[in-house]
Amino acid sequence: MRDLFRGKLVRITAEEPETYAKSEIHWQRDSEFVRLADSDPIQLSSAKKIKEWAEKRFEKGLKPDRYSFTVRTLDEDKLIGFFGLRIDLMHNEALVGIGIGERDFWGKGYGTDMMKLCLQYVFSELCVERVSLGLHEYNARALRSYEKCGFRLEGRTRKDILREGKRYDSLWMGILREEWLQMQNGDPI
Amino acid sequence: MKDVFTGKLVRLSAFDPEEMSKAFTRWNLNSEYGRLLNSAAHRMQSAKAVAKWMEKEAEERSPASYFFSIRTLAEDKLIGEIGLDVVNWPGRDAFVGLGIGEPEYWSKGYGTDVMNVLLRFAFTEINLRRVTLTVFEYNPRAIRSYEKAGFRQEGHLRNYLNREGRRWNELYMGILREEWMELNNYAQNAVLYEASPIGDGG
Amino acid sequence: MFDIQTQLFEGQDIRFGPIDHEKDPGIESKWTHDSEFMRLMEVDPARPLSAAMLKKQYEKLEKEVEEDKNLYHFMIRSKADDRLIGKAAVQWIEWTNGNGFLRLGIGAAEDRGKGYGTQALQMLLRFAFAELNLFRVSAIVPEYNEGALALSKKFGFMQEVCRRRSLERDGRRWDLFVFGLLSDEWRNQL
Amino acid sequence: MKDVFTGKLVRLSAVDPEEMSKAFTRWNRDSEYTRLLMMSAQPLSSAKAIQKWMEKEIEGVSPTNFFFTIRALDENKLLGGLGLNVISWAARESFIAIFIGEREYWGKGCGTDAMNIVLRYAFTELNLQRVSLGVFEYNPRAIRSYEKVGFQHEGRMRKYLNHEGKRWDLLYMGILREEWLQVQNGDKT
Repeated sequence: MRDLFRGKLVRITAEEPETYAKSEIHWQRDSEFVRLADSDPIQLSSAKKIKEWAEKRFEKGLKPDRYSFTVRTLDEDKLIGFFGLRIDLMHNEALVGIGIGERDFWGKGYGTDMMKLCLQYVFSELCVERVSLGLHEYNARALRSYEKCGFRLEGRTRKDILREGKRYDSLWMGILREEWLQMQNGDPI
Repeated sequence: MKDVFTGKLVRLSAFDPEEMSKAFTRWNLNSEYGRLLNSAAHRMQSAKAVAKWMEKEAEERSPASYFFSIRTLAEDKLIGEIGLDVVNWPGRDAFVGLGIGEPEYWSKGYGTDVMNVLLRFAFTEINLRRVTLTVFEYNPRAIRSYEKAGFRQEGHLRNYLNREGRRWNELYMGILREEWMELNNYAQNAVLYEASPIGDGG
Repeated sequence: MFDIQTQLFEGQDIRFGPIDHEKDPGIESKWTHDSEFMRLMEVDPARPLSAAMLKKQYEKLEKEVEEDKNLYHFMIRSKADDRLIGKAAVQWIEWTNGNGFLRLGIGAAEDRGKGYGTQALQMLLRFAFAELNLFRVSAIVPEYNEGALALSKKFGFMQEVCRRRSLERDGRRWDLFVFGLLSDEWRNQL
Repeated sequence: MKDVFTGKLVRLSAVDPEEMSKAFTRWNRDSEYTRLLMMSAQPLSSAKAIQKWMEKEIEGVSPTNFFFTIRALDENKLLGGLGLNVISWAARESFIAIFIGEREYWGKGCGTDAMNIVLRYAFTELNLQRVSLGVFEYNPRAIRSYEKVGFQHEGRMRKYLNHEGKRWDLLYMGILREEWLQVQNGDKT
């Protein structure tokens, strides 16, 4: 049986609230990262608040339609990012959000490896029929990475983000199960 | 498009703990009903306690279970309850539990009709791939009704129950979506909605 | 035949013990980061768990044990150094019918294939039949779990139910079996 | 006046939930011990859960429940415990349960000594009229110890317990205040 939680450069983990809070504080301070990952206005939360938020997240136990993971590098076991899934159980579709908080790991293939690991998990373990995601127009690096993983541009909401006095489009991408299967070029998923 | 919740004799309606707890307590006075439905011995609970239990269940329920009350089309009479509990989302398999509380509606096709409505909801609305149920060896009427609705026997737990000083098997039955579609010659490509042309501004 | 003096919770290399709320969460958290363990142990989707999440799960579990009275849960520990090896349980017990469902899991990959599973199942069956006086026990085993299939056959379990194509993993649909063992079938094997 | 709580080999002392719950987890793993003590199979609860139960049940000063630990006189070692439950102050009737968890102290007279202490406490301090107890048919050592202290056989519930595929009787024994006084004054050798 393949190891679902290990890619080529990174592995999926579940972190203790304190560990996660320490990293999240550090990532939040990087406003460029937050503006790439999120459309909400940037704000800085205290470690205490983040830790409480992390603890409370599992208060009601694990839901079948919500998944959130952290990611560590395989070589130095460094906590570099996260990804979250929201599953539409009726229509068997997953909305994914992924981010690398550690900026010196940008542009080195870690994001693509993370997304491939996420797609393998979603298609072979959660068995959904399609995966969707959204990104800002100005996040060119993410766009290239997602295309490498097989996502196709499916639409754009014109000028819905206002930042630095300029309006940007939001792009919407998706990948279907069959498309992902073909990309596995024959090796069993 | 026909209403998903309506069958030939009955319809699925909202499960209201207030109303259902009173019905439950009344139906369970008939111990035959309780023994057909539950493997555990029946505790005589007040409607108030049952309502509290139902509300707690509804609150804790993950987005994976669906409970309905069953009402006749003729006089809109409450005659039973049916529940669908998805046990495995990746495999899209769920357990169904059906109870017709009013005995005068037994063996008149109401059970089979409501099961058909439930299966249509399961396979075409929440897109499950399989539905499973358990039924006791001493309930041949239900076994026949489930077989009519398309369920196939998939084995039994030997001597699972102990009632009236005798051991009884508990049967497992299951139906796959493709089997249900074939049985009801449900054209897979039937157009549910006329796709309205979306102005693409081009 | 066994007697009162023979220990229920002491095996040859392993022993059954209670939860250690301080040490066990950290160890089980490591297990859950191995997807193979999670896929063998659970029908639900595999996901890694942090020690904090497991601590909450243990508290909920012990509350259930106390309140529902239909669950007996054991931590499997090595007799040599008391380290945590796995978990075993008899759950969903119906006292009026005398039946219950077994669960058994060996955590770390290097602990599997050493006979711990066999010893644990031996102890669990004796506890279920000789102490809880159950009439029969059942075990739910996915088609792809060869280890559990072999163990069930070794102890004389009979495959009673096959839920066709009930699971899906790695793009394939798998059957889900339910195995059963009656108390006299167990006794005759001794 | 000699200390009421001290005997020849052991003494009774207060229950410290933290210490006692750790001892319980150790003793409960000895299934011969639990089968001699308890009617039905007990779950292996954690020290934390037992401590919580003890703090709720034992620490509060209840008018009807008297819990003690049994400690060896020589090195003060925690050997076991006992609980005297006053069923009815009006009838001055009570129920005693006694247990020695440390196996190497079985058959050395510690149980008998502890029983003597608690009977003296029951009859001279609490001025009770009767003390009753239940013991299992397959526990001859305890039966002899209770007989030595003056308990009379008062009946048995046939086939009450079910262990190892066999049914066993539950025996009832009881001692009256005057009977205990006689034993103490050496009338009955």
